[in-house]
Amino acid sequence: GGGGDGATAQEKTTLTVGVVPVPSSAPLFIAEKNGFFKAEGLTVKTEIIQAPQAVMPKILNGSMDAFLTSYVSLLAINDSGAAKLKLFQHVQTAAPGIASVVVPKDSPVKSAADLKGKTVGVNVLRALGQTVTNAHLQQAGLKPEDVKFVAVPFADQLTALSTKKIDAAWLVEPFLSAAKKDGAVEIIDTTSGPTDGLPLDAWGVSEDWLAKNPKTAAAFHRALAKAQQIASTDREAINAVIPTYTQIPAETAAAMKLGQFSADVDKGEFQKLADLLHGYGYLKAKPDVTTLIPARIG
Amino acid sequence: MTKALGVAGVLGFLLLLEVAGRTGLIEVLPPVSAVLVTAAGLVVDGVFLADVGVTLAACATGLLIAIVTAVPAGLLLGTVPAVERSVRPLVEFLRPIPSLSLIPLAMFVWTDSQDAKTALVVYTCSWPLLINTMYGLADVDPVAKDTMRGFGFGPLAILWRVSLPSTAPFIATGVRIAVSVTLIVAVSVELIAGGAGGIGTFLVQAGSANRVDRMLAATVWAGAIGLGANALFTAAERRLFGWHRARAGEGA
Amino acid sequence: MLEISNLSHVYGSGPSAHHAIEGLNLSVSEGELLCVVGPSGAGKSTLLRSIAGLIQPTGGEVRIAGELVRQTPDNLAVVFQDYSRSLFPWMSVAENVALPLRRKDMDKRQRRAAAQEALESVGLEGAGKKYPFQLSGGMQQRVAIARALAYRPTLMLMDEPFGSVDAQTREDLEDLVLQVRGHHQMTIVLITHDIDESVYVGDRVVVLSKAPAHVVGDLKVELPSPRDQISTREHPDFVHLRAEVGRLVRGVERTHA
Amino acid sequence: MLEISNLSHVYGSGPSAHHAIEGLNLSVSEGELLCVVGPSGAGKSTLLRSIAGLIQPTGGEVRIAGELVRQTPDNLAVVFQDYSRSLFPWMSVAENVALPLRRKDMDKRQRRAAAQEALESVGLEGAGKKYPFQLSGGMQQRVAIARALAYRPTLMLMDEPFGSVDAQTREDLEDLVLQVRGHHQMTIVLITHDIDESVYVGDRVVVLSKAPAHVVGDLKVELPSPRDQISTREHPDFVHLRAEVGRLVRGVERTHA
Amino acid sequence: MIRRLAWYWLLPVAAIAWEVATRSIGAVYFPPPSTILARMHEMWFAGPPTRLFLTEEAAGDLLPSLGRLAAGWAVAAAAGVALGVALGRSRLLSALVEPLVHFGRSVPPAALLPVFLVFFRVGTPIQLAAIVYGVLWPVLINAMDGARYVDRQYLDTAQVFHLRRWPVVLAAAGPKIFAGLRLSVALALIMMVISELYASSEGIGHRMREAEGSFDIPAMWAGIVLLGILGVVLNGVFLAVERRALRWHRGRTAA
Ligand SMILES: Nc1ncnc2c1ncn2[C@@H]1O[C@H](COP(=O)(O)OP(=O)(O)OP(=O)(O)O)[C@@H](O)[C@H]1O
Ligand SMILES: Nc1ncnc2c1ncn2[C@@H]1O[C@H](COP(=O)(O)OP(=O)(O)OP(=O)(O)O)[C@@H](O)[C@H]1O
Ligand SMILES: [Mg+2]
Ligand SMILES: [Mg+2]
Repeated sequence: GGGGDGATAQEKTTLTVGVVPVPSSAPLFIAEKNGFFKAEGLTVKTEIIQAPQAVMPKILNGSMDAFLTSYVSLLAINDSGAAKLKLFQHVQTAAPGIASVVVPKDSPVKSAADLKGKTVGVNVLRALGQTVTNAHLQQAGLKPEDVKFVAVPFADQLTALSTKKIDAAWLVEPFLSAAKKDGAVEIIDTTSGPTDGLPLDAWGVSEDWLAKNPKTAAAFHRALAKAQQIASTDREAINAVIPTYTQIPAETAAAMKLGQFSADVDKGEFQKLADLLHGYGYLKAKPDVTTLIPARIG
Repeated sequence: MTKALGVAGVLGFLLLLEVAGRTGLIEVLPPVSAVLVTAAGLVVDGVFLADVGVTLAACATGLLIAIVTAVPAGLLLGTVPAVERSVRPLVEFLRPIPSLSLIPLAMFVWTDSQDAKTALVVYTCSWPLLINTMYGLADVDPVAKDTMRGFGFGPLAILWRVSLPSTAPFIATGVRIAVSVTLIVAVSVELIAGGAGGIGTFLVQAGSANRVDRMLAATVWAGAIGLGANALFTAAERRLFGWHRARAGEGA
Repeated sequence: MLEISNLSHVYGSGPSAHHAIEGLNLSVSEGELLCVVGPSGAGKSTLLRSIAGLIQPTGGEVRIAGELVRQTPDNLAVVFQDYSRSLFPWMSVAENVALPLRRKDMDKRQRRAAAQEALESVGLEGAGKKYPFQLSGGMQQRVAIARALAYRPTLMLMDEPFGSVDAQTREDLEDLVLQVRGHHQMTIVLITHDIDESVYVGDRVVVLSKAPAHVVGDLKVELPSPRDQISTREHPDFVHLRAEVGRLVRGVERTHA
Repeated sequence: MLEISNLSHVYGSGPSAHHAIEGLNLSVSEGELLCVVGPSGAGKSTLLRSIAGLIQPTGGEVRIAGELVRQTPDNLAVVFQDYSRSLFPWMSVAENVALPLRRKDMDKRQRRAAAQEALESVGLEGAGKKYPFQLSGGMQQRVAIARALAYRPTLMLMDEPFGSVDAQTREDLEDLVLQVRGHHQMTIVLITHDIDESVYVGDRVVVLSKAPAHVVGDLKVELPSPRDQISTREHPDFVHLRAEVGRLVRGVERTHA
Repeated sequence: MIRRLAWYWLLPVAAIAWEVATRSIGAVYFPPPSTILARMHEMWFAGPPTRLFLTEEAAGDLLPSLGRLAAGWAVAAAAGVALGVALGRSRLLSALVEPLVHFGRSVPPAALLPVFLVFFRVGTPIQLAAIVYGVLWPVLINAMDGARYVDRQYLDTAQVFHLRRWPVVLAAAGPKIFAGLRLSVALALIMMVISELYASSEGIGHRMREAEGSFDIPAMWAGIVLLGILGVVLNGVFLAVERRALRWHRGRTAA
């Protein structure tokens, strides 16, 4: 990175980035910790967000530059036509054992097939959880309509589950381990089999922003990519930053099962995800994912 | 005496919860004692204190703006029937719109998250102030108003010297309702839209990390802050409206 | 000074309408002290509220110094029958008395002094700092009187101002009103139920009929001035007038009852 | 029936404390009609509130039929000085009067009839359906009297019950009270500022001093029964007693003023 | 009737101004009212005449929501008035419980979800609980303040005649209680929406959340406008009831 000369020509040097307080945001903090942003002449401010949908107004009015997003949200937002988003930097790919459907201790539900007519909690409706669960339900011979999905924040699902206020829950780490420790039984590993290797999350920006700030984008991307490189090879680096921006204690962070951090997204898997979403009717149009990936940044 | 009873009430409630937790009635949540220990720990947590500061700043500014706009508006609506009848449908149209549904709009209009939050606080806590002011005005003793008119005071003087003071207890109730509303709105907005800090973002962080004890501890603090604010406003009310208490047969 | 012609007032409308006053004519000249007596529920307070511009007559008109009363005229003071509710509970007694003086060209010190003086004149020198609810009924009534007196209006309307005070205080207050009237050019309309009182303080006594009220008697009181509680009440004219007013009042009661 | 011994009442505490009553002794026997007179602000209403158990005396005690008054005793009715605020504005006049009768063993029809009868006795037969604010001051006061009368208490406390009505109505009400007292065994304590009235209706007249109140005079009224507005008032004993009470009241005013 | 409707002139005027403003500015988040109305029609009111023009979606969204609203409001209003009056009149009770009340009402209902989840099943029960919890407080506080400061003369009168205190306290506190209830009607609508944000699969709030998530901004606005209309209607009903209940009050205080 040629930080010094870039800085003088950059469109803006202070960026506001929406981060979700989960391990996927780690690369940004690795970059910050290692001074990659500073080297590019950038100052990065973070705001905690839950999901990009909630901060779309900020992205549209230009008060937020980039944000961590799931691929599902990225597709959904583009599909809605409210904004044109671009994939800026891939972060994490699914690996078996990081997201599962679980049921309470002595639940009569033993397998995917038993879920017929039951209530399943997911964090957000018509998103990743519902999509990957549907894929497995179909494998077990059920239709998506056979199960009633309700939206409950992850943390609250544990309570709902152990007091049997819902029949099953789709959980990710660290909630999954906590549920299992509590006696919950995993009935579907939703990131294995047909859904193994799906892309999970990434940094996103708006097309507009990319067009208006090519130099800044390039500088920001260089820094992020460098950190992504570290994250994909050095688990310790991730463990070290997690407690700095989340409330996950260091021991838990070290013990958490994570997906694959890699430099680039597998376009085939990305398209597969898009097709699944479209197949369940969560997207109106069948997207071509290559249009979401910018040819080059900067 | 009253304070001791209040403390006893709170302690009794906590004890009840603790027993319920220990005996397995609500085993899934961390026991009250654990939550309280965590809550106590947060007092020395600089990050949490900063979050509290961010939330309170939005609450205080929002409440202030709401008071200086909604109370005069209530006075206007309460004294000029024609205005009231014309504006009422609009007010009733706006009131039931949840501030949470307006978050996207506020964030679109105000580029700064804190400003957007403050705007939503103003929007929400204006209603109790407005409504209570209007009902207070309807409760003013007509003999008192006639007395002022008899001395030739104009409508404004009557408003200022009779209607306002005798409406004051109603307004005070409105303010006390509004105080906790500000807190609820600010935290909820942070919870949904996030931001650079605040009790709500703290809750988001704790939630994403599955730290239920910290979530509950922060919730306890939200309640405690509301309790403190109420005590503050009640004390102010006592000072300002001593006449009201003394004249009325206060609860025996 | 005050001209009331063909005044009518109807409360409510439709079948439940209540005719409180009907076709009442009355005029009061400058500086006069007019006493109004009449049965309970006749319409005396209604008449007073019409003069004060607090209600709009449904018929006829009220003129003060030639001008039609639409709003409350200037330089008017009213002592309400319901005195306890006409004192502001959020103000101390002294503040209550000083309040109307804000309309006068007085600074704070002057207002306070005037209030204190008025309170003294009604025998409440020590009560200024108290709140109205801390006073007895009679004391509250005297505060209301003090407030009106301190204001030094050109027209003063008093609705049973001495109903709640003891006999001795009542006499003192009657004399106080006479004395204030003498010092400061003031026209006074005083409603009372006490026939003796009406003759003692009045320059003229008007007797109203039962509702709907109109004037059934109008007597000029020509007793020597200054009046005095002992000698005036012993004056043969006083005894005669009192009997006359009494007859009129009783006549009203009989004919309509 | 009623025994008051060494009663004291202090409002507030500290330097602003106000001694309203101090060391007051009084006893009223069954069926007696006691009139209490005394200067404005003496402590008459305070005394009445102590008897009714509305305030706890700060010293001494009140006993009714031998029992210490801690709470409001049964079969008691009060006509408050501040009558306008003692009527419930959310009820019609008839409902106001009928309300206390719920405690009696009466069905709805009986209650309504009793209320109507009481209203008639005070000359308000047509006002039952109205709300209190639709009545004149004197009419409101009569509603309060009607409410107390309809209740038929064994002890009735009246605080200046006739202060707002005209002379004729006042006489009628005085006679009404005397008549009701005769029919239904009733003990009555009546506070008044009218010295003539106290002698006319009372079996006994008690004169209170200025605050802190205590008894400075206690006169038995022995006038022929039944009393009559014309002949009783012309009776030499009446004239004598009236002068006596007047002297006592004036004496109080002078010595303490 | 016509005269009363005439007072609603401000609504169409505001709508037209809004239309003009949004059309000229053209911001994504502010679609013109005509677009919103078209969307509302399409979503809810394009049904067959046999079903009062309600679409299936309307029946599925509006009816459960309104049912919960009514039930939740009724429970909260009754409990709020009863508790508030009790707290206002009993010094002991208020000393014991008031701190908890002020604590409780400052806690955001959203943050209490985990606690609710312990006691109520996901779906209607938990939503009802959330509505009751949110609506309770203003009713309670107003009733408490109203009951606490009842004119002493009324109480003395009641005491002397050994009347039950409650009716007197309730009536005297009536204006303040109604202020709280009026606040609570709109609040119940709000809580209805909030309660459907989480753990629900139907209802107006759920639909609004969905619209927001999929950036169907006209649909989001459709929800907002529908809430507004419901607010106007419910308030009209409320005022009619209040006019009867506080008839004495209006007559007395109308100068
Ligand atoms: N709530 C109160 N707080 C303090 N002082 C009071 C209170 N009520 C009455 N007082 C004082 O106690 C004294 C006696 O009052 P009370 O009402 O008994 O007088 P009263 O004899 O009934 O007079 P009146 O004839 O004017 O009605 C008065 O001086 C009054 O100022
Ligand atoms: N607000 C009102 N609404 C309806 N009727 C009313 C209203 N105010 C007074 N009235 C009626 O008008 C009549 C006259 O009332 P007003 O108060 O003038 O009588 P008053 O002569 O002052 O009697 P009092 O000597 O008893 O005070 C009464 O019969 C009363 O019932
Ligand atoms: Mg009158
Ligand atoms: Mg008294």
